[in-house]
Amino acid sequence: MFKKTIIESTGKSPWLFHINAGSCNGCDIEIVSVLTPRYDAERVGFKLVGSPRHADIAVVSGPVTKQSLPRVLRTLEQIPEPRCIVTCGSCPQSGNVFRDSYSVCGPLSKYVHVDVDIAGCTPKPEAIMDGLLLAAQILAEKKKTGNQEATLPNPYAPEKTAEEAKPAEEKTEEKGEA
Amino acid sequence: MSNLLNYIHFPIYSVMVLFLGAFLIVVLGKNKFLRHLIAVLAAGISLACMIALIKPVMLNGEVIAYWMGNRVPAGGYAIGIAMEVDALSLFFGLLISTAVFVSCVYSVQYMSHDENIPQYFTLFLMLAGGVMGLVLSGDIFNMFIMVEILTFAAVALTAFRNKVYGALEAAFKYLVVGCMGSTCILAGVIMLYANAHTLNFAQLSGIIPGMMSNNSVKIAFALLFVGFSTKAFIVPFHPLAADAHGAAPASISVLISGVLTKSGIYGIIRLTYFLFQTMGLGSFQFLLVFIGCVSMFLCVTMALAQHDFKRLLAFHSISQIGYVLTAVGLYTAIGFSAGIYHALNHTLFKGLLFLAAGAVLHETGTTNLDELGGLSKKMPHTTVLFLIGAFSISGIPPFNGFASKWMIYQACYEKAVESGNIGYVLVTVICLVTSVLTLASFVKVSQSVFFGRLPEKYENVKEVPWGMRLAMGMFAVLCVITGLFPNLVGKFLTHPAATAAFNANGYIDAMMGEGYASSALGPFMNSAQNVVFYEAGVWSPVSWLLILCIVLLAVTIVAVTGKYEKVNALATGEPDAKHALFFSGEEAVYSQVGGSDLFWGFKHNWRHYFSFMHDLHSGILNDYALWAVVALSLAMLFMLIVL
Amino acid sequence: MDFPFVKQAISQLFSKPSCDMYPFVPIEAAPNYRGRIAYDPNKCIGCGMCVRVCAGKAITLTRTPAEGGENITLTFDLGSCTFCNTCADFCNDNAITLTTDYHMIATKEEDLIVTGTHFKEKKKPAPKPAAAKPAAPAAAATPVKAAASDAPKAEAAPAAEAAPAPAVQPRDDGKPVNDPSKCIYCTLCAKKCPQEAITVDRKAKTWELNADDCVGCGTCQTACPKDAIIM
Amino acid sequence: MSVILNALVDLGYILIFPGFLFCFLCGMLLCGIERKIVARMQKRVGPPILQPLYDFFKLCGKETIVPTVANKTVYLAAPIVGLAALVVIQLFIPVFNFTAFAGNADIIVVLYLLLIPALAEIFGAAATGSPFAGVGLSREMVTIISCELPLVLVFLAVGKAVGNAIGSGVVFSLQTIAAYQAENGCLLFKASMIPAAIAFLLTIPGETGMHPFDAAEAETEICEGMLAEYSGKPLAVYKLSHAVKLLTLTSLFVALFLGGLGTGILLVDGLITFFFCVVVIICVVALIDASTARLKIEQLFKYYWTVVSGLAAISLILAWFGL
Repeated sequence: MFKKTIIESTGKSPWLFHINAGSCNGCDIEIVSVLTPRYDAERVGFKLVGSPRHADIAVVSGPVTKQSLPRVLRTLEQIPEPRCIVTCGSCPQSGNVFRDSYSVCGPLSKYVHVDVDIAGCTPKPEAIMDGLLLAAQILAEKKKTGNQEATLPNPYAPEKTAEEAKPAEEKTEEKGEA
Repeated sequence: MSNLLNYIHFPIYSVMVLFLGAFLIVVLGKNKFLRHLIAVLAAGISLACMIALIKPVMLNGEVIAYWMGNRVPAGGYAIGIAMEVDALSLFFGLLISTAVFVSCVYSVQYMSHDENIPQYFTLFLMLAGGVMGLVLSGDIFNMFIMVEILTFAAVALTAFRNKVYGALEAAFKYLVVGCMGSTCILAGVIMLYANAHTLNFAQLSGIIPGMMSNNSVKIAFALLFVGFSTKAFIVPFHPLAADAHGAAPASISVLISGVLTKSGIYGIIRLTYFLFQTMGLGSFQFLLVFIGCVSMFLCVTMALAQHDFKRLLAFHSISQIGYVLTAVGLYTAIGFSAGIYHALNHTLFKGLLFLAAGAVLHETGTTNLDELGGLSKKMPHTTVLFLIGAFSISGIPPFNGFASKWMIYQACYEKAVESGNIGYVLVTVICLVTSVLTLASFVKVSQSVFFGRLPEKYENVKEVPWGMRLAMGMFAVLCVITGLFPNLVGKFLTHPAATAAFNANGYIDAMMGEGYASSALGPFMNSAQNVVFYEAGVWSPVSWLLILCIVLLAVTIVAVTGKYEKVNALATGEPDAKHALFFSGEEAVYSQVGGSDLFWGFKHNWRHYFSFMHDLHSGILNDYALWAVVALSLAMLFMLIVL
Repeated sequence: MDFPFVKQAISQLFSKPSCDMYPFVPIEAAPNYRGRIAYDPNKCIGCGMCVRVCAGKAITLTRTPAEGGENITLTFDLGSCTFCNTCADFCNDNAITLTTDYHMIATKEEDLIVTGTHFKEKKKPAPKPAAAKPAAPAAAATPVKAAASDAPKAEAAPAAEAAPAPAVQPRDDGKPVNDPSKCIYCTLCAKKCPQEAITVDRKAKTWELNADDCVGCGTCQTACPKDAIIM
Repeated sequence: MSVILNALVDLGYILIFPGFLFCFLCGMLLCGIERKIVARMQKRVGPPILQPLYDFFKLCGKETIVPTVANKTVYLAAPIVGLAALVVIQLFIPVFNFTAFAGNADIIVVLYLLLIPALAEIFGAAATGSPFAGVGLSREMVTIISCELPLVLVFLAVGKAVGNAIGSGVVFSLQTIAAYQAENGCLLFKASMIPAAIAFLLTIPGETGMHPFDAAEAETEICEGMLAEYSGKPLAVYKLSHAVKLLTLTSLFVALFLGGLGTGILLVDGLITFFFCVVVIICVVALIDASTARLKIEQLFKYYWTVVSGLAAISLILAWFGL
């Protein structure tokens, strides 16, 4: 009976759960700095929680190492629907400088559908804030449509000026719509 | 035939039926069905007689004086052996026969694992008969004999499972200190007889108060007082109870903690309120309240440090006896009725808890808190019944523990205001803090036995047989009823008993004929207080429960209808990562937080106290015997100085 | 029992919160903040220096032959870039600059790819290509980031020191291969291998490799006295 | 006819004014204000006031995962029983000598009723079987023990102070206390009552598990402690009962110490009580929350049984000698 309020408030109170998949702690301190007075993520409802059961958004940092892979996947599995997975920093997206090491199991997107990637080798707290806000909107979108793979157009996607970027643009456009 | 069924004979029926049952079981005990039938029948008849007596004795206030062999007192001297049932002894009789009946029903199926069961039931009925005899008898020597019977029956039953580790040793300890207590009572009875040349309780209560200045009477009082406190396991004698309960079968622990301790308390009440009538002295009230508070606080902290389920329950029963003693020691009308109301509640919820412990022992074979866990999934009924007992003992509002504990606080605080001495406020505070510590220890038990993780070796544990659950159900139903209707319990049981307690003259006249008490006791009329009872404070549990149910309904409706999406992810049974416990990423292995790793904060702050207590309770018989002797000498010293 | 920060707490209660309301008040990064890469294909001469110095192997260079020359496309994968600005320093034609745009959020792969192509025509076809066209020195390992570009297979070992055509071709997944002509089957490599992936039988003179155990760490290559192992 | 009427009125009390709806909204508002004030004290902007409502509805929309090893019935029933008991306590607390259910309230009863929500949480945690929850419930029980002593002393002191004034020895019933305050002003201004008021204020964060005393739900050390395995609707109900408990305790403080003559109109009285609650929250609970770090469980126990109980004992002794 509160369907509309539930959808609205899903977007307004996203709780974060931070998973360190072997990170160099650069991104970890950036994530926590988002909650400090200067950037204060709490004013839009973000809160760092201690257990995946309470979490909505899982923030993964670090190149998913062989040791941490099963643990990360199990923790992500334990987060109740609707959930978003955000990778912070470029390590989880590609393994960055650790890419070809024998103990890194490659990007997180190989195992799990990643909703938002925040690039940057320690992305700026504002960038993390953008990513999390986008993730919060995606969360609300998932709650509304009920499908866990829902996604939103990315407001920060680079506008391609060169002409060969144009086809890429259309291609991404309609793929987004599909 | 008609006068055989007249209620005047019921007291002797209820005692003799039990002894007759014991004898019959020895004769026909081999046949399983017959044995169980006789045992349950005997306990049932004795309970029925007690219930039948409620109307005449409780409501009409009549005191039954029953002379054996119809030898009525001649020339002012009571020769024959008498049975006297006034409201107070009927109250304790009722309490005891309910516990005996329920425990008998429970032990029919509980003892199925053991062998030589006929001996068990004979001893069981002997113990029951002994306690009923003690409570209903009007002759002090007869009380001593009954004390002897119940002590030996209890010792034999403690050692019944002699293969259990520590059973023989516990029984031996109980035997030694128990016999010290009995000999003290015997010595006291002999000194009384020497002074008053009579054994009849009523006549003694007429004569003795007049001779209080005589030293031998003071010594007799000290001896009797210490004798009965050994039976009630009060502070210096409490380690016996812990060992005895630890080893005895659960149905016997119900009797020991529910019934034997109450007989000790009954003895002390009879001594102080009737025989020596010393309750009027402020210092004597202070003695009882002091002993009550010490045993209350000491035993609850000891209970918190226990590793074994039944030892923990044993320490709790002594701490609850401390409550009863404190309330009785206040010597106010509401105090006394609160005290015996708590005694009734204690028998009910302690019986329930011991039966639950027995059920756990029956199924898993151990009561060690560190090894058990998660039994609620396998034994749901026992868990619910245990929770009712746990909530009652820790005084959670709708249950009976709360009603009586709350009356005790009222009584303590009013006594403090009326007597103007701030010590009683401290007593109220100790009572409240002990109640929270009781709650803490039962949270510890429920987490380490019923909730938490189920160890592998108890995978195939299943529910206890129906007979045991029926017995536990009886206690649980009684717990809830006495909790919800304190005013009914007050009207029928506790207030008549309290009026009887304060009316020593009525007791004496009933036995020795009209006017005897006023003539003998003339100068020493202790102020039979105008026993006024007011509903202590503003609280009606039934209306509270009604409101709670309405709000519960409202909350569940909100919780259920807001079903925006189906709760699709309820555990479907097969363990997958999503429904496994969160181990910060690791595989969810078995790890139970229970037993002694709880309440670190509290234990750390009290570590010096706990280490001192640990050394004090050494478990060596010589120490306990030494404590008994020291207690006796202190009691004598106190009586000589104070009285 | 002192409450250390009570004074600050009370005074801060009445002062303005020191919080720059980010999403509603846009904030510029510091002047020379190393943010998103901007690539100007026209300035690029396709030398491939940036590919070689990139720590995160974020840059891939592909040459697609087109009539009269070839199209050289460089793709920068921001998802694998450490923003260390080394590529911009080494690019002597300043084709790569790191802008101060820090909004690098992506919901799809393409959002983090910066790419650019330029056409480079060739005067005349070189005479018989004795040596392979000095293409950009092959990156040490083929880039895992396949993306659109199909990086050419790593060039064969430079012709200089390969006297006879090497009988044994190195495997493509960088795992060791044994050259039977040189191998004396001293089993040193088998002993040194951390994963015990190599089994050597001295009598039967056989050398096999268990591919999935091997992690390609190269210890066997360094241990081999006769350099019989090629990675 | 009148039976149905006052049954309806009673139902109204239960569900609307001091009952469920009032608790729900005011509890959430109070919690929101508290979080905002704490943020402002740390120079942060802080969440919107309605943030707890957003949290509640979001959690309602989430999926509920019941662990396989958990005991399902207790797992689902515990939060509901806790919340129901809390709302019932709120019914007994007088709002300027108006009480929804007159013949039912007594300080010692309220003291024991406050145990039920805490027990609901403990047995909820025990039912999940998770080791984090086990450590959490052991700490919660120690917190309850440590908060019990000061509360007892405060209630006895108040009972004695009012008893002296009325001359009837001791008074435990909340109605008489409210009536006494209606005639001769708040209890706070009596000399003996000031240490008791301070002690009660220091116990409120402990009893509700607010920041410095939240060893039981330490999200960093033991992953949300008792609520480690809760998600979705049961978790929403637990968060709601935390907020309502904050409201209950502050309104109990207002009823005991800031009584006085109400305006008689139900709604205005309610608003005034709520305003007093907010003031109490701001100047004490939020201040302690913002300026201190989390105490270890044994420090918490030692703090409550020495400092706070000492204060309460002083006031009891003062009240005893008739100040």
